Amino acid sequence: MSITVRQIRTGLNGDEAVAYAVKHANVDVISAYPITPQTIIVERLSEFVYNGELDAEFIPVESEHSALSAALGASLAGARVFTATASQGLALMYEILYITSSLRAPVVMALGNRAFSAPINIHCSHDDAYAARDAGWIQFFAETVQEAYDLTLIAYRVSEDRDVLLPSIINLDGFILTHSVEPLNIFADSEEVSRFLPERKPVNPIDPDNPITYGPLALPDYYMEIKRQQAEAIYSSKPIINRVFEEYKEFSGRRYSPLKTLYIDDAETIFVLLGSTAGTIRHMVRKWRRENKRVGVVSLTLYRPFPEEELIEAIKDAKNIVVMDRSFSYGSPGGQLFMDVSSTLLKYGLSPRILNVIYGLGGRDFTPDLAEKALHLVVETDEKIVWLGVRG
Amino acid sequence: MVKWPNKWMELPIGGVINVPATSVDVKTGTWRSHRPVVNLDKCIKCLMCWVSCPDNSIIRLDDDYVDVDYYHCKGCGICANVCPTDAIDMVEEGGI
Amino acid sequence: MANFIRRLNEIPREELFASGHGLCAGCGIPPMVKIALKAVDGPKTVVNATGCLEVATTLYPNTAWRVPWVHNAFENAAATASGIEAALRALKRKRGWKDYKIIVFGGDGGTFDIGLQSLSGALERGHKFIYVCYDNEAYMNTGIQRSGATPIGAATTTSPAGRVIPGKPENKKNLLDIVLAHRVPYAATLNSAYPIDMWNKFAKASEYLDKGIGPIFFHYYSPCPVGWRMDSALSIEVARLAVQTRIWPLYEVEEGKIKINVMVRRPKPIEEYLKLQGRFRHLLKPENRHILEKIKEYVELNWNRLIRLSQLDSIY
Amino acid sequence: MIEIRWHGRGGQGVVTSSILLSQAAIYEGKYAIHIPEFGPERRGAPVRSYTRIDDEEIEIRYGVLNPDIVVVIDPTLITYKELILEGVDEETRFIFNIHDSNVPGDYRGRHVFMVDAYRIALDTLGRPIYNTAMLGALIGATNIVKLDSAIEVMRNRFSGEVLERNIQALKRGYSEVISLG
Repeated sequence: MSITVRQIRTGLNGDEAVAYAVKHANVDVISAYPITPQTIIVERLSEFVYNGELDAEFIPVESEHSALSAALGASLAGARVFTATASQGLALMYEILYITSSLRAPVVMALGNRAFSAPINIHCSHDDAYAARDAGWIQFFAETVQEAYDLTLIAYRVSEDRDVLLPSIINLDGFILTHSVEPLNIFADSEEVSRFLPERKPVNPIDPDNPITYGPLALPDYYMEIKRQQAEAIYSSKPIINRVFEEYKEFSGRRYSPLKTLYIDDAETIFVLLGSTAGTIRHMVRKWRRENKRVGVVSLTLYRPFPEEELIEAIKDAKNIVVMDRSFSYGSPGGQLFMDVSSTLLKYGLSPRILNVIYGLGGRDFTPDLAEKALHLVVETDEKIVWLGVRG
Repeated sequence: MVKWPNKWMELPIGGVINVPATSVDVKTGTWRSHRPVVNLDKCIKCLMCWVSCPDNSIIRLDDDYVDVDYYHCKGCGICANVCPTDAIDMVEEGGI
Repeated sequence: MANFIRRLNEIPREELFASGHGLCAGCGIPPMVKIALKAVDGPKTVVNATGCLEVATTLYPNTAWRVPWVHNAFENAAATASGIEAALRALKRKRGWKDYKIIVFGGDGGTFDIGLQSLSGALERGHKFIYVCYDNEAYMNTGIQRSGATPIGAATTTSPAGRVIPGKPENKKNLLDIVLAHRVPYAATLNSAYPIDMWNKFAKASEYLDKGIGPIFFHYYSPCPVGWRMDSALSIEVARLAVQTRIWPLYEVEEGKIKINVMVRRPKPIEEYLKLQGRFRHLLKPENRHILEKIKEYVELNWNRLIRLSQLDSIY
Repeated sequence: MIEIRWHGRGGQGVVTSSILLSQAAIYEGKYAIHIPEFGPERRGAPVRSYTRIDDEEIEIRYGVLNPDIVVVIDPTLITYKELILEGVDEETRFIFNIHDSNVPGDYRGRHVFMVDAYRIALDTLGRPIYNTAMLGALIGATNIVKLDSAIEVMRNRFSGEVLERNIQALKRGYSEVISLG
């Protein structure tokens, strides 16, 4: 295999990396409203458009609700579309999240993960990503700035595939990735990227010569069939996502898969988590291995559709599972990823000891001593849910 | 008459209706309790009934006289009301 | 070229809005929609806010539309149209796609109230589309609840003609004033009893869009026999009375210049308009005389203001 | 891995210094990460920023807890010793911006470097913005990256006269930093 695409090694923050990916995707329409910590994305994209470096329409809407509404309209019209938001902005879009996936519009959105109010907080939680988990969007989680860049390009290929036609979210941890500068490779120009991501070929775009009614009223006699079809669509996207990961590896040299694992083969205890904290856990796992502790880690790059077969394959032999949630589902049996993992285990007839760790809400730093504490708790207590590092 | 698929996997994706004007098959004429009857002797071809009908149920003939599409006419009576020459009568359904 | 008309027989026969839809008998919306789709020439796409027109014309798998039609949600028709218009601009430029015009239909709830923010944003950004608010003066689709467009004194299910409060206490919001604050190039009121005036306004709007100028805003008086509690045959008659009593002045505003299209020199008594509609009937009782007087004052105030403004070269 | 903690006040370019340093290291083919510590910071409030530099890929993403180097961009912050000395050990090096005063006794016996970035900033930029002078001082004191690498990445951030003046400040910081032992 030889990689022929020209790449540049540079240092960017996560927001800038996403902006470059969107530029390299040669999008047609950007519709967004500023919100911390996503703002740098749309600032950079505005610069690209205003300086003539990207031939796109930038719609500076008056709210996130309109940001996604306009993105949906533009996507139905046949354009390659981008939007970005965070936290409260995602909450304001909520109604349109479901409409976008139901209308099978391949909108791509970057989500700078941030806590929901109140109290108002601009830092990282996965509240917003989880809030969108039932909305029928494909969701990717980036662990690094490089992944934020790559997954944005991958998301376009997946979303616009005529056998998928679903919107995608690329999650990147607020501040921890959005504002941190890291080294990454970006492609030298959009022209070359078009070999991986050609111009969008929309299926059934708005066309007066072929008048289609988009978004009609469907009552009990048809609603359920339409929803059944949508459920199938997101499950069926998984093989296509895997194929696109493979093609991206051929194109860029960088390998992606629905989940990343380290030291799982003989692990007694496996950590399962999403987002940028995976690197810290991996670092700790290496340390624990040096101490002869049989610990492994699984981090999910693909969150929706939930990669259940891959997850089960990875964790089926572990005695203890630590599921880390950077959010909480109030009044539920536990955090959101905990519920995903627990129900998957049950579905496959497995019942290991499972501990739900709630960590890092509102940007609280996840440090090595907290990781040590989680490892201690899973083997030495029978607690089910712990809020790690909370006073009191 | 459009034959619409019945199975979930066969429906057009995204819940769209990909055939225009499928509603013309719907017989809204059953809504009617009174029917408009046109007396062409009085019609002056002003077309106020035609332009005002919410259901396109006034048929504009080649010579601009009008007829009624009873398959769709809901019997609202606007046509009779707007007619400047009282050329349209609303007649109770049932007897005919 | 704009296709202005002087007689109704100049309107082409072919309908782009089909029969078989589920709007109520005597609904005031279709006469406007039919004209809009024909008078705006060339290829076109409709964006529709949630509301009567939307639900009643697209009961799956039946659609009344012969043009592309997009429904997103209730409050975002203007934003959705913004996206389509921006996409079309990009696709024309980058990929040589064919042009089409965009017409947005939203009810008074979707325009005056919940959709006002998205409308304002779109008007401020100057998207090239025609937005028509079909105003039946309440939330008819959900069962006749009061909206910001409901006139003072009108009884709705959330502003009933009660013993203490007889109908809606507040005046109707002046939507066109809000729209004009955005300095739109062309805006007008429409009325189904004046189809030639309505046609020519849509034709003019179409001409603006041909020149790449927008947005255009129309405020359409849309009688609702069910919500107004009146005989379905009276839709057009009551619309005409609204103009002839000066309750619904027909005017247009081009680049800030107001032109009154139907000069009502000797207005008919407002009681003639009110008595046809169940929603106003309580106002004719002696104990509610004070509200009737308020309505009269308000109508006169608005009319006189309009006359004064129409004497200016431009209100902008 | 080398871990650096920057202290300053909002508006002084604490974040910019850390970004420039990480980008200079990346430019040299090293791995580096800049981590901002953000609040709804307003001009004047004490702020921190972190840089990590290594020859291998950096996976950890928490803030720097035990800095190898502490850079204090704002001269008045030196007296807040509980802030400056948090998590340090006897090996930690300190780069202070000192003007018209002495290094407080609390730092006796530590590896302290100082530079009059206030003077440099006024001379070169005409305004008390210390970040590039302090970046120069850090490089002068530690050779953590090459001076040329810093100049190279500054070219992507500044242009014209602003660039030239910042390069001047950087170079003066580099050459004027002195070790106090």
